[in-house]
Amino acid sequence: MPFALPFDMTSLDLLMAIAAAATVLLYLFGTARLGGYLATLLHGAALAVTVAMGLDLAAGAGAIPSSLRLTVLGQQLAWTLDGLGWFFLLLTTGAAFFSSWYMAGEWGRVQQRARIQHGTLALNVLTMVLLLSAGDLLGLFIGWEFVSWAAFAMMIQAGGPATQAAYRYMLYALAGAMALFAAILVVHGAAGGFGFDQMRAALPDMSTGMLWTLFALFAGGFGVKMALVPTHLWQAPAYSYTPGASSAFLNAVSARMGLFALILSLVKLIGFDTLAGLRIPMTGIESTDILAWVAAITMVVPTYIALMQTDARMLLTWHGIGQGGYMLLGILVATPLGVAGGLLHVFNYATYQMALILAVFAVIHRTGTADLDELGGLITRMPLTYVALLMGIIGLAGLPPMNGFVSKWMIYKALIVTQQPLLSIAAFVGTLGTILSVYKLIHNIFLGQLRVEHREIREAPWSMTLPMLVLAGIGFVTGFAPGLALSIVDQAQAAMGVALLPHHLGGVVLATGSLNMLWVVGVLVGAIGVGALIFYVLGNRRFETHQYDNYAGGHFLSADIRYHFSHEFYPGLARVIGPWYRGWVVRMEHGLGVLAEVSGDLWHGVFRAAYTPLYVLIVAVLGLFWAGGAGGFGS
Amino acid sequence: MTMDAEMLGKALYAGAVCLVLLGLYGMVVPRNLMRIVLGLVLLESGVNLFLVAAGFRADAAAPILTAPFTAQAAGPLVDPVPQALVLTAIVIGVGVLALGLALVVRVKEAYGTLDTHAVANRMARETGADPAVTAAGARTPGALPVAAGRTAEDAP
Amino acid sequence: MTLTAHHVVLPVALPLLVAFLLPLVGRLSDGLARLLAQLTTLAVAVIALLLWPAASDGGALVSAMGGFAAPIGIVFYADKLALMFVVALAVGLLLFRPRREHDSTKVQTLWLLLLAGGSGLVLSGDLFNIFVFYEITAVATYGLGASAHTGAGYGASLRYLLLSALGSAFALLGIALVYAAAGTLNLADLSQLAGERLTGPMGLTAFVLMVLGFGVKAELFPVNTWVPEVYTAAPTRVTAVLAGVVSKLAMVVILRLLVLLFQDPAALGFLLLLGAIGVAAGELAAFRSRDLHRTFAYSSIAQLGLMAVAFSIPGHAGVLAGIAVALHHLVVKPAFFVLADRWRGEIAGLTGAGRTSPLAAGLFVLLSLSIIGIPPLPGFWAKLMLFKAAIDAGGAGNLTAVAIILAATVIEAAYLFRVVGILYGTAPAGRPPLRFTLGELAPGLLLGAVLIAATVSVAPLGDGLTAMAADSADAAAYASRVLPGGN
Amino acid sequence: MTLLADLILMPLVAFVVGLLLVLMARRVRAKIERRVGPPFLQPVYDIVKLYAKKTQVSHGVMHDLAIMMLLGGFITAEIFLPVPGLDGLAEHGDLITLVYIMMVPMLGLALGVGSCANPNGSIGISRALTAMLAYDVPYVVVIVGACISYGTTNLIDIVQIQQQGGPATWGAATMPILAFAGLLATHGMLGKEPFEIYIAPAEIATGPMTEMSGKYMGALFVMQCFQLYTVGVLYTTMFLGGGENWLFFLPKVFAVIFISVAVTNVYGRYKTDDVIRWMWKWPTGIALVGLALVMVR
Repeated sequence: MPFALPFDMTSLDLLMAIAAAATVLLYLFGTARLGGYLATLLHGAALAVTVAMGLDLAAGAGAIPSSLRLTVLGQQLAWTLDGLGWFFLLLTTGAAFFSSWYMAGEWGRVQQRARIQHGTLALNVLTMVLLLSAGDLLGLFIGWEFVSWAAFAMMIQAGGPATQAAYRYMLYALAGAMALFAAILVVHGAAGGFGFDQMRAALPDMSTGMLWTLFALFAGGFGVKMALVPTHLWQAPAYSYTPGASSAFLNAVSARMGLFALILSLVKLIGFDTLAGLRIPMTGIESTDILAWVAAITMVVPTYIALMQTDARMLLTWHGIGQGGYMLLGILVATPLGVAGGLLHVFNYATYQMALILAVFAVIHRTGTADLDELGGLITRMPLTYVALLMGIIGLAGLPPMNGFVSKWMIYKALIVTQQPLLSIAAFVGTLGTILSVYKLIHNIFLGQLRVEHREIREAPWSMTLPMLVLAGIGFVTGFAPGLALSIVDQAQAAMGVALLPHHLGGVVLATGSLNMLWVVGVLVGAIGVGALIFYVLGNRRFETHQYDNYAGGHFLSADIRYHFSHEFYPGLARVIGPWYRGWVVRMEHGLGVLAEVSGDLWHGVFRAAYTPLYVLIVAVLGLFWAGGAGGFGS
Repeated sequence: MTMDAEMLGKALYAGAVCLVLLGLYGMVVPRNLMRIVLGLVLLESGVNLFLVAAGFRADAAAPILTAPFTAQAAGPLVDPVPQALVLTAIVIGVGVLALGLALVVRVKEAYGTLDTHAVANRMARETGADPAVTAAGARTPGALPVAAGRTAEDAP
Repeated sequence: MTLTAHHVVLPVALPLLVAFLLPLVGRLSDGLARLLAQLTTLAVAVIALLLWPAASDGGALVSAMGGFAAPIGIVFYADKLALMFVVALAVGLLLFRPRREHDSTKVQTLWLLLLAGGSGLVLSGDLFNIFVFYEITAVATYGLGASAHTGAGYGASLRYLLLSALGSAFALLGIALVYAAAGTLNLADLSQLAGERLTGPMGLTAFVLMVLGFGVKAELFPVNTWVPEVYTAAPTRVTAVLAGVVSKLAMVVILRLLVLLFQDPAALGFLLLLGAIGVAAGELAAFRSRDLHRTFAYSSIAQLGLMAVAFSIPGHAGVLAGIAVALHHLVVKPAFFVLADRWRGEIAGLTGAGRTSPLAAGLFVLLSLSIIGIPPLPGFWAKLMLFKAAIDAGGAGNLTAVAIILAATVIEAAYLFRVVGILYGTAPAGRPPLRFTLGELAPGLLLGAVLIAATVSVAPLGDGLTAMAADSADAAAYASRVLPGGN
Repeated sequence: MTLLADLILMPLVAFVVGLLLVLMARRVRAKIERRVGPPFLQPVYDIVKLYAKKTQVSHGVMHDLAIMMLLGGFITAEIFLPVPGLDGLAEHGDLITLVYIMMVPMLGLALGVGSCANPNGSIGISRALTAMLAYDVPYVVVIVGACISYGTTNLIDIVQIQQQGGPATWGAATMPILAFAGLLATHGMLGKEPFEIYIAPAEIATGPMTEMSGKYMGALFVMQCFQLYTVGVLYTTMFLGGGENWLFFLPKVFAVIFISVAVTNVYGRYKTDDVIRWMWKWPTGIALVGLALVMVR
């Protein structure tokens, strides 16, 4: 315990108290002048407590219990945080800290309902604390519902199209939650309780069918939150229409709760060994293979949907779905390298995706639009935002020197080492699509012709640019020295019961090809310096010309002509892969909706028909004859 | 004598079942509210008959106790409980019938018809029944976003 | 004042007596009649509460009419379950008491009849008395159903009457079968004979007939077709009481039948089937409803289906779950109808209504979350208990029912939150805003407060209900209390 | 100290060899077109001429930065690409790292061109990235197959494995189908006909180069040298056994590039979508067959 707490509080208690206090205080005072800074302070305190907990855990504390206990209907509920939960908790409080910082200044003043935004953000943090520290399956389910509905509250606040998106999310989330409910009931039926230990003890006695059911229900239930194909349709619109910092928070950690729960249920409780024993008869296909392929499809398909988006928010959120596939795939490799890669990607993704979303919302804040066809040339007006976005897209595309490269490298590597060529090809192909897509993003917003109406745009205020630059900076630092982030990942990996991956500050040493980012980034930066030297020393002095001073085919291009090449940025590609977008998932969803409607209408018909007595007649007559036939009467 | 009694018992049951079936037919098939109410009456009569038959003993005396409780020696009595029940049931039946007829009158006053279909339609119009059923196939798009088809953000 | 077993008859006798006096008093003064009726209702609630300690001491209070002991005499049996529902009925009737309508006295009379019949229904220890009180309840509800004085009201009420009378005839037929088989109608007596006399096809037929009969009021599939129309056409106050309380009373009767008479797997399976179909049918139909009244009516059918599923699970776990679902629905559904009263007409026309009356919309969200079963609200715990009971009981039927209920929950959330989305939408310009007066909203707010209080105190509540359920599910205890000498 | 020598030597060698490769490409083209062809030092002259131009038009910071990223990216790539005698930093970053480092200059170029605000440039980049997606799919299959076959992604180890048993253990011998597919993808990577959609002088005024003049163009020229070198060396390393010394090594590199250059001159230009279709059909299909063989073995 690095610091003493009053009343025998554990640090988890303190964290819960801070989160609960933040929820109430921010809902009350979020709109006040300094409300935003209060939020930053509170979330900063939560982050500090989380870091302190991490030090405890690293010192060998094992798990941090909470003194909160409840006994309801014979069910004991308790909360304990272990390394796995802590890892995700760090992301949560960190993301909340940066989100609230972003909202603290000008953003909060122009938003009409800042207190709702602050309040729901704090509520999300609180519910996530409860989920991440759940001590048994019932607590997990309750936490899961809390998190789902807190996210719903966050999404629906914006109104307009957000309402529909949030509604759709709610249906998906609830369907997932019901699958989860079924899963914990199956466990209860087999183990006689909801405890984690009870479940582990009951596992050896479970039949294969029951294990398959559990696997399917857990994977399906939690997969919805991760937006694994084919349950992915809700995520992009729901996250996109959520305002600013809340959207960044949702993107960075909300879907990751699904990953946490999947790891908890499949890896920590059921275990890789049991899962590997689950095979489809007559084939060698294991249960995890199925999930790995779902993850692979999730990497590829949403990425190429992102490529076709014309809204910057949509583009990023669709990529978020794809990135989730990488994380899951890495973990399913089940080697120390793969698991570390998957978890590291969770961390890395949180940093660059937040930077990206915040940057895009800064652009929206200034220009009022995120339509990629309506922007252009903002690099001269919003250079800092541009830098944040640039570093973000390099991370998202997984190129050196940003941290996204490191985790993706580990995932590719793990797949190749375990001889899974098709999955690794899928991972590579997903990345290729990402590169195309992020270039379109940065090009259409920041490069090319500046629109006349954006000539007087100012850079976003410091309260907004600083958080995203700091996040991008974290992305760079952990790309340069991934060992920093890998030590954090170690906590989670140890709690999962997976062997730790030996690493050093710069990366990992493997017999089959190592990675030392200190060298890679060092040389890259040095080489760019050499490039700068060559550029500036050799040749004549350059002179800068105005953006509008351009010729195309000998014709002068002036500001009043819109010539920014942004609409349908990849026409050739669209022509080839366009026909592949059949929208079969959309049709499936639509079909389910229609099925519900038709059956609903059918029942309406039944209730409206005045002839219910007819059924009663049939039942009664049959019953009477049955009884009569058995000689029950008249004796 | 016993043959006849057994036959009588069977006949009573058969009659009860027939009345019940007739009553059900009367409630289900006709479209006139009056006829339906009369079907109900038939049905109740059938049930009452069944009840009485359940307590019937061919060779028993009426369960009327006069003076000292010695009748038992004279032979078996008919079970009095079903008869008491039937009395109550008849009374209740009459009450319900009266209420039903009163409602029939009110319906006739309100809608000017006793045809069940016509009444149902008028009721539907009055309470704004779900158009989903009345106009089959005319589902309004957008009422349910899940089934509203592809939206711009789903897929390009 | 300490009350003894003899006072058990008061909740039935008192309102019955006053009901017959009321028309006379009404001649003198409508106000006086209303006051008298409400005082009587209050008195019943107080009496039931005063009986409570005595009932919980000895498990139940047994009162034999006219001194004739069971099985010959007519018995009233007041255990905690029965008393709880009497209190709930009285409080519900008070909460939704008729206001100054032009025929106030008549409605008040029916109101008291409903109280008398309903109390009798849960307190009777005798099959035939149950039938009689069921009919009294039914007659009162026919009148109340038509009390809106609209054509639709008359039509709906008539259809309800026809179906209900048909049901009563079936129930009577079932009772006749039971009597033919066992020769007695006393429940305690029957519970001892059930093992040998009421098994097999004959017992099952009797059970089916009685369930179909009492199921009319308990909104069981398939005899619930009256529900949407009556709930739409009747005054909302009546609907709230019918959906909230009266349907539960019929369910309690079915519970008594199950526990005492028919612990037959086939009978339980039959009820499970009806319940599961009811859940699916109710939620799906509600999903396609265009106005709140119908939505809630169908939702009520589904909730009663949930109770049927719960009661079909043998042992006290099922009874506990059923009672929990019933109590939860008893609080939530009337509150829903309070909201529906103001928000009449097509749901699509409610756009933006939540912004003009945020309190009502907040209440709607709270109730929706609870009825869907979102922790930590009571609806979640009720569903959890139901699922636990079903899973622990095992069997394909139970598992299928759980799956159906889980799927239906999604549908339920779909239609409820579609409404939420509409409520918080942007209202088209130029439409007069729909506002609640505080008086209109008060009963709903009160019930919402009860819901929140229950959320906070879910642990002690759970313990109390568990004890009550264990007691109610114990057939042997019932018999030994009514027939102390043994039989 | 060796390291420092590596750091300096490797890019320099790459540049010089790259110049020679460019010269070869131009000479081969001239021969096919029955021209004399440029003199030996022509590539150097070109670069000097471009750097010496008087007007150096810059389109802003990003435009300049792009040139630096371009050069820096390739310099880094050369340092991670082992050649005979010079291992560089290949121990600290493997084949996958190299592949992604090679995308940095590509990204830099794209950003620079984009900031020029010339629609032709943007169209060029759009096409270039599309083409990249086209040829990288088979390329990725080839790389994954080769890595699984060698059991490592360390380039030094890959060379060693092939050196041990002579030509019989070369990648081209152990996995000929993958090697062939790799050759096709490599050709696409060079952006020569029939895949030069992004330069397409007649349609989009040479695409990315449209706003590049003076030393900007010079940097692009240097980039071309590096690109030819990198692609050739990488293919040689992967499939042709690398080389124990430069005498054996360089001919292989030149051969790889020669094949590509020679083929180039007999083709016209594909349409963008045809490039994708072709690349995803033939090289990818062939590479998948090769991969299947690797996995079966």
